[in-house]
Amino acid sequence: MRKTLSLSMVVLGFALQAISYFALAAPLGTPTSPAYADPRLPFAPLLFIVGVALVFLAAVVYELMPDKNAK
Amino acid sequence: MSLSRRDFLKVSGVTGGALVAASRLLRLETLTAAGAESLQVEEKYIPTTCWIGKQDCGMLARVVNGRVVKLEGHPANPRNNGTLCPKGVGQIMSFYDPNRVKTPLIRTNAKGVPGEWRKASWDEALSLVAKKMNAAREKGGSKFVWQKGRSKAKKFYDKAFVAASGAFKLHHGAFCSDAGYRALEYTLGLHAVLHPDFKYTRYLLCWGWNVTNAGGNKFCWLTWPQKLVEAKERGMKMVAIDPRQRSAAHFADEWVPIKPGTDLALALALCNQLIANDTIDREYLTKYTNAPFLVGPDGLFLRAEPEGEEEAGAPLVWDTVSGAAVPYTAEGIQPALEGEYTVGGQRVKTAFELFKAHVAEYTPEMAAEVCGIEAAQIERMAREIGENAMIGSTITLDGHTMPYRPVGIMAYHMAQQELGFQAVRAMVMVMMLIGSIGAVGGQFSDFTWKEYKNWAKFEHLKVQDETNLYLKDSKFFPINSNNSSVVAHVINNLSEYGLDDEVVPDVVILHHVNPLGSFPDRNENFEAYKKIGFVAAIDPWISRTADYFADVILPAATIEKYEGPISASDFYTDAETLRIPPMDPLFDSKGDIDIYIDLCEAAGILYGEDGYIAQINKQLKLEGEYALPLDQKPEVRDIFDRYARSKGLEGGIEFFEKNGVNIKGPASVSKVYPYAMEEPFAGILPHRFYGESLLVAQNDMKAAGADEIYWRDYTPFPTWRELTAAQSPAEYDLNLISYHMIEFKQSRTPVPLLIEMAPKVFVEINPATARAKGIADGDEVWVESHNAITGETRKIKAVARYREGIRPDTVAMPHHYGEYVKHPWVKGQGPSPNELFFTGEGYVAQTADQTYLVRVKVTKA
Amino acid sequence: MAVQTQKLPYGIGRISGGWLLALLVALVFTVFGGYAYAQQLIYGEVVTGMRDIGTMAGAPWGLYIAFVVYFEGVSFAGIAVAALIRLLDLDHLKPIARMAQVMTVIALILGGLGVIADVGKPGRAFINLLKYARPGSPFFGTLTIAILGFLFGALVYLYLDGRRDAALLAKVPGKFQGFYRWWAAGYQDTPEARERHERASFWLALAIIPLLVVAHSTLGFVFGLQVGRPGWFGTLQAPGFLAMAGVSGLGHLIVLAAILRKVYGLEEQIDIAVFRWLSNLLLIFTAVYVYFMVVEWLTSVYSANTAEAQLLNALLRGEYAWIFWLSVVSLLIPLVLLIGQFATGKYRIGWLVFSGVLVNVAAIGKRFLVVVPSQTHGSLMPYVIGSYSPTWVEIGVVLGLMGLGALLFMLFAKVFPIMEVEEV
Amino acid sequence: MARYGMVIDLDKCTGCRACMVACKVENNTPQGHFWMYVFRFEEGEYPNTRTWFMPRPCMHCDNAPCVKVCPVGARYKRLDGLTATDFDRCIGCRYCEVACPYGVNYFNWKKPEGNYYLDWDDPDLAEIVGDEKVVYANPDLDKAYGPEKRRIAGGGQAKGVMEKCTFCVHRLEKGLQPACAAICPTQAIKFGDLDDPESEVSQLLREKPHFRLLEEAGTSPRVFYIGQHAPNPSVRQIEEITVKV
Repeated sequence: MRKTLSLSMVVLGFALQAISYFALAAPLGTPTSPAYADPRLPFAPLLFIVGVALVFLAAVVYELMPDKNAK
Repeated sequence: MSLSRRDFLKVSGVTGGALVAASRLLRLETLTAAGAESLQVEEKYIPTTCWIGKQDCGMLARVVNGRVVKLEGHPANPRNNGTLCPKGVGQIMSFYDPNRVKTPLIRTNAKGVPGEWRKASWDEALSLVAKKMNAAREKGGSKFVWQKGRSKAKKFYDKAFVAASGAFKLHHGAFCSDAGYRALEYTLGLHAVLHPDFKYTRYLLCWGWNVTNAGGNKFCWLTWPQKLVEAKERGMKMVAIDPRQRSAAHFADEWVPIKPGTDLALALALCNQLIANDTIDREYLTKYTNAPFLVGPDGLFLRAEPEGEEEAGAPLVWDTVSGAAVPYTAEGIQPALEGEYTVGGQRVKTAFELFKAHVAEYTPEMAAEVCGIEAAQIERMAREIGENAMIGSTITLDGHTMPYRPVGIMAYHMAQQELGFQAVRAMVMVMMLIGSIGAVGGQFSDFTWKEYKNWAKFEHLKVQDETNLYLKDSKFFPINSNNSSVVAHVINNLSEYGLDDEVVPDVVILHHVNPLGSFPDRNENFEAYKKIGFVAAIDPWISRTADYFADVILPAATIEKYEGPISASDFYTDAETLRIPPMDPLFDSKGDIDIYIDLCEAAGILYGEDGYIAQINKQLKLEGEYALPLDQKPEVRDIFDRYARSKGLEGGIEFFEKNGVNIKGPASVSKVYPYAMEEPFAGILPHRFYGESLLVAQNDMKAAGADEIYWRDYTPFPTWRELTAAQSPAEYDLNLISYHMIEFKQSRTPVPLLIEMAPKVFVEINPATARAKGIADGDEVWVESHNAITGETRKIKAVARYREGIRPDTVAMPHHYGEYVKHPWVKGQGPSPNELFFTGEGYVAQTADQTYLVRVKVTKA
Repeated sequence: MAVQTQKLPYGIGRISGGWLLALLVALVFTVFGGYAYAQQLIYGEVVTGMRDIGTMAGAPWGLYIAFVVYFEGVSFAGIAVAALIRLLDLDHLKPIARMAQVMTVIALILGGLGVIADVGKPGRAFINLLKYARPGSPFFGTLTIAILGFLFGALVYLYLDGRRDAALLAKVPGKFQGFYRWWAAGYQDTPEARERHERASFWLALAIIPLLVVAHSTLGFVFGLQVGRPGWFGTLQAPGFLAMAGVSGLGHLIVLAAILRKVYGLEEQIDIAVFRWLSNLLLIFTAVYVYFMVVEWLTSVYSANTAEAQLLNALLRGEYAWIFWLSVVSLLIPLVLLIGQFATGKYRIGWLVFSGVLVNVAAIGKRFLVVVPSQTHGSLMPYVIGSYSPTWVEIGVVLGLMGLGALLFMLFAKVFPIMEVEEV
Repeated sequence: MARYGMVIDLDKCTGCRACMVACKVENNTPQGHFWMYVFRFEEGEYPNTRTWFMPRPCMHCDNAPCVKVCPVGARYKRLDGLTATDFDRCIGCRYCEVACPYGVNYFNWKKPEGNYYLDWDDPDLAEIVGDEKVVYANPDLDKAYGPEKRRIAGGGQAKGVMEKCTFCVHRLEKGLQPACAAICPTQAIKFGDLDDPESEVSQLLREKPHFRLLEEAGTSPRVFYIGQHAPNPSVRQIEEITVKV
């Protein structure tokens, strides 16, 4: 459970980073229109940081979460 | 009085097809479908005219909620075609400048030092000026002096004031191009300077004049570059003759970096070559000039026996038909242009024959040596002038078949040099040789061929003992440009000119003029002003002169006033406009005409038959129902309303308030081209190729005991001599010339938007020269000038700037820095070259015109 | 069970005169920086020496950006060393792992604050960056990865690594007991817990290394991707930034370790072997950096591009020459010293500290030279050559940031062990 | 949709700098800011010297380095080809400025209202014009423009933000030419739709040889030059303007 959760946090974190970077933030490429100025979803950059945070927080979860087997 | 831009276009669309082309120039065509969306703010476009430059370009003031927010070019005005120069746009700041003189000021401290002032009411200030003025007027002579700088619009209200007050008037022109004006008045009878017929010219000599960014010559400058660019696209070739590359050099096919002050020698060398190449228009010279006149050994024309009361008979020419000397006015004769003949037992030559002998010594090699250029360059120019002149060709315009000589000269301020009068005469003679005067594509000067009063006067130059402050008709300067620096020089040296304290002015009114700032030499002017009792200045800002010497300053408005009428002609189109106030004057300032009306009222010279109102009627030709009542204080708007109605304009002043410009149509060929006139050259003939009366004047001057320095240049043909400045010791190895930058040219206004672009004075120096003196680009240097006559030296400090486009033996400094001393943007601009120039003998032309050339040495500070 | 009166290790909670004095000095610098920044907030960045490129003949980026880059470089080494210790099982370097982590966190905070000091609209910057930041801009990497992401990672690393110590300290009564208990978050010093932490930190360290490369490369890209600025555009910017980061960070760590060793008398724990390791690491990075520098020079020297030549001239002979040669000398002297120590096998802490200080002088100089001359002397348009010199406000803000860094470090050292605790 | 561009005929430019002043008044730019700048050049040695001039607006590049680096999308490309700056979004990092090889960006180092040439707080003037800080304030500059409705016009909008030439977007939307093009005495500056083959600018580019500045940088400017040549190292600036605020 603990491992699953932290692993899924890592996966989710990276996924969030990838999605927000490539899909939700302002488009990549040579900007030729106003569309390149705005993120497709507002605060997508915040999501990216949340993604980074999730990956690191996975370690916290991994360490801090009580092990069910132990109890 | 005001209208939105769309209304404006609607109204003006009705007024004429000229606007179709004009709106294209302003590029009003719709760029986006969104197009003419309605404007939410209260917005108007009020037509008015520029106030900075000389040609009073048509403007549209964009007024938003009662405030002018931008000045744009008036699309229908032929002078500027919807465009403006940097000064025109930038002067918006003059409306709002809190450093303007806001109320009348009265001096509270001693004169000769920077002023301290107290605010006064208009009543107090005007009655003080009126009291002083009337006291001086009673004494007459030159006790009450009035001087104005560049007059904006028609000078009617100036002239009316001078006439009503009997003021002694000083000019500013002797600092500008008056030597050139005198030369043309003398030679062609026109009050004008040289410009080409741009529409047709194929070869242009841009002679010491910046055709693109300079002022002067009828227009400020916008019109000329527009026409130049059109001509260049047509394929016109242009030569820039100038010690320094100005912006015009960009358009020049060839640069002739002539040594300053040697133009006369170059012109005569061109004459020499034109004669050598036989590219001369004999028909013009024979028919329309005094070149075929027979000249006796005494240098005077042979003349017929006088008939009746006439002082002298008509000059004689050699008639090749009858083989005899006959009056040039005789019918059916064919005068000989060249040759030597025996008349009455003596050998005589035609004036042209004398000229050939005169210019024989001016070989390209000789001129190349004098002018510091290549002989080959002179030969090439002469050949190209001759080829392009297409002598013998004609062109038919509007049914008139006229000579076609598409070569012309543009020259203006270069006339202000020691030999200026004769140099311009020599340049005109180049054009006379090829018959370019008044020919299509050829040499023009004025817009119309109107005889100037000096044409007749110069036939007999007065050389008399009785003279006045500016040495009018004196043995010193028989042809005189009324130089106010010479006046200052005279005030400081009265006895030398046979004058006494009687002539020193008690009261001076300075209107938009700043002798200490804009005239050389500054020292001479400063000393003279110390001797003048009372000075009143009419100016929107505190000028250097006002700061040191004014007792009263009357705040004038800038654009925000009615003024006019103003010609809007571009040489090819006749049009007229007025200055319309786009808003009320800020602060407690007043329009110039209002000030004169109030001043005249205070002085008691407003009403009555000889009063100011009557003079205005006279000057504006307001007669009958249009005349202003002589017993009623006029409104300025009403004056122009009457004027407009007198010109047959429906609605009077409202016509101008709506449309801005009254386009009368294209200038007719028979008005522009003298060959198309009923009487060719409007009867101003024969052109004075040979200056007989100059020789007569020289003889009279000698007889009156004048020194050689005064009479030496009064010669029938222009004659080169070494310049006075060249006699300075060898250590003063550089020629200093001054020039105008577009940012300031005629701006007379401290506009921070312009000062920002050119904040500080500098000295342009050729890098090779500078390196030899150990001066790096941007170094501070001392520039020290030397007066070859008196031995006096003066020096200033400025920053050196490298410039490849200047002769290695010449340095140049721009003018117009630091003139409005009290303005925060003017502080720290540095010195003016006017502090280095000298006036008086050796540094003025034979016409008393100021020279802007002195020898200097430049050393690292 | 621990005795009630037992003191906490490494001077925690004990306020000495020296510490107070040092704190006061740091505080003065910080307050001065705050005052300088207030001036900038009120009057705008006109109080700095920065001006526009072109007709203002200035540099719009100056000391702030140079120090942002420097601080981020310093942060590199901390976490890198910490991660390497874990990954490579460098047990005897463990004593400096904590201080390296703290150094990283603080340097990242200072870097972030440096960016805030630089931007014209600091308040708006927070929101707009989170809301609009464009991945296409190299700044995206700087702000999200290099600063925020990295800071978060470093904090997590520090937190997890400190749990055991916190748990130990929590046993000692005192005013920080609650804090330690919170930090420990139920940590029991059991073999399982240790094992778990070992595993977690291994993966963390593994994750941090590539992040670190990415972060510092993006910082290099901020400059290296700009075609318009001679001296910037180039592939060496990213690896060069990485190498220089290592140099400055390791130098810092050496100095820090030496100071703490002296102050706390940790001659035993931080022995010469630690310094040998640091010395050799620094040698490698310095050598690599010097190599990059020479390659870059040669490229510019051979380039016919006049803008590049003008720039190089300004560096080698012009107005930046003194900074340039100071930096070069500050790199070469340590390089010689480090090689000497490596060759002889004799490591002197004094020389090492000297080298550490010098490489940081070089780092600051080189950062300045990367940022500024390309703006003032690198115009491809015929503008007047520019100039830039920082004003007291910029210097004040930078000194304030340094003061704040020292302040934070000293405060941290008073509430938490600066080295891993053996046993309380 | 129109895609605007500018064609500047250097054979016609007289270097008068009217465009610079017109730009300043139209856009209310503060002291020291020259969105339009006119280089005055000379090249060659005496007497083989040549003098010429080159106006420099923003190039409105199609591949704009400034747009690429803007971290927050304040600098963006409009569909009509303009490179715009949203001063409400700009965070003042000045990255666009260091990225631009043309030196066209101007940062509001000061509070703009204290940076308009004269003491507009003068009590006598204040009585007349109220608390207006730019007394010739252009009312069009505060509006939002384009389908994206962003405030991109005019200068001196706020302390700490970046501004530059907008091609006078507020005038374009009224169907007017940019201020510099409208004022140019010799009509050296032409402006129009480069996508429309019939427009004056397109025709000029077909007829005459032209160049763009720093073509090798790959920025694809929308400003084209006719006549003369691209400035090279032998070109020296004369009468240069260097105003610091």
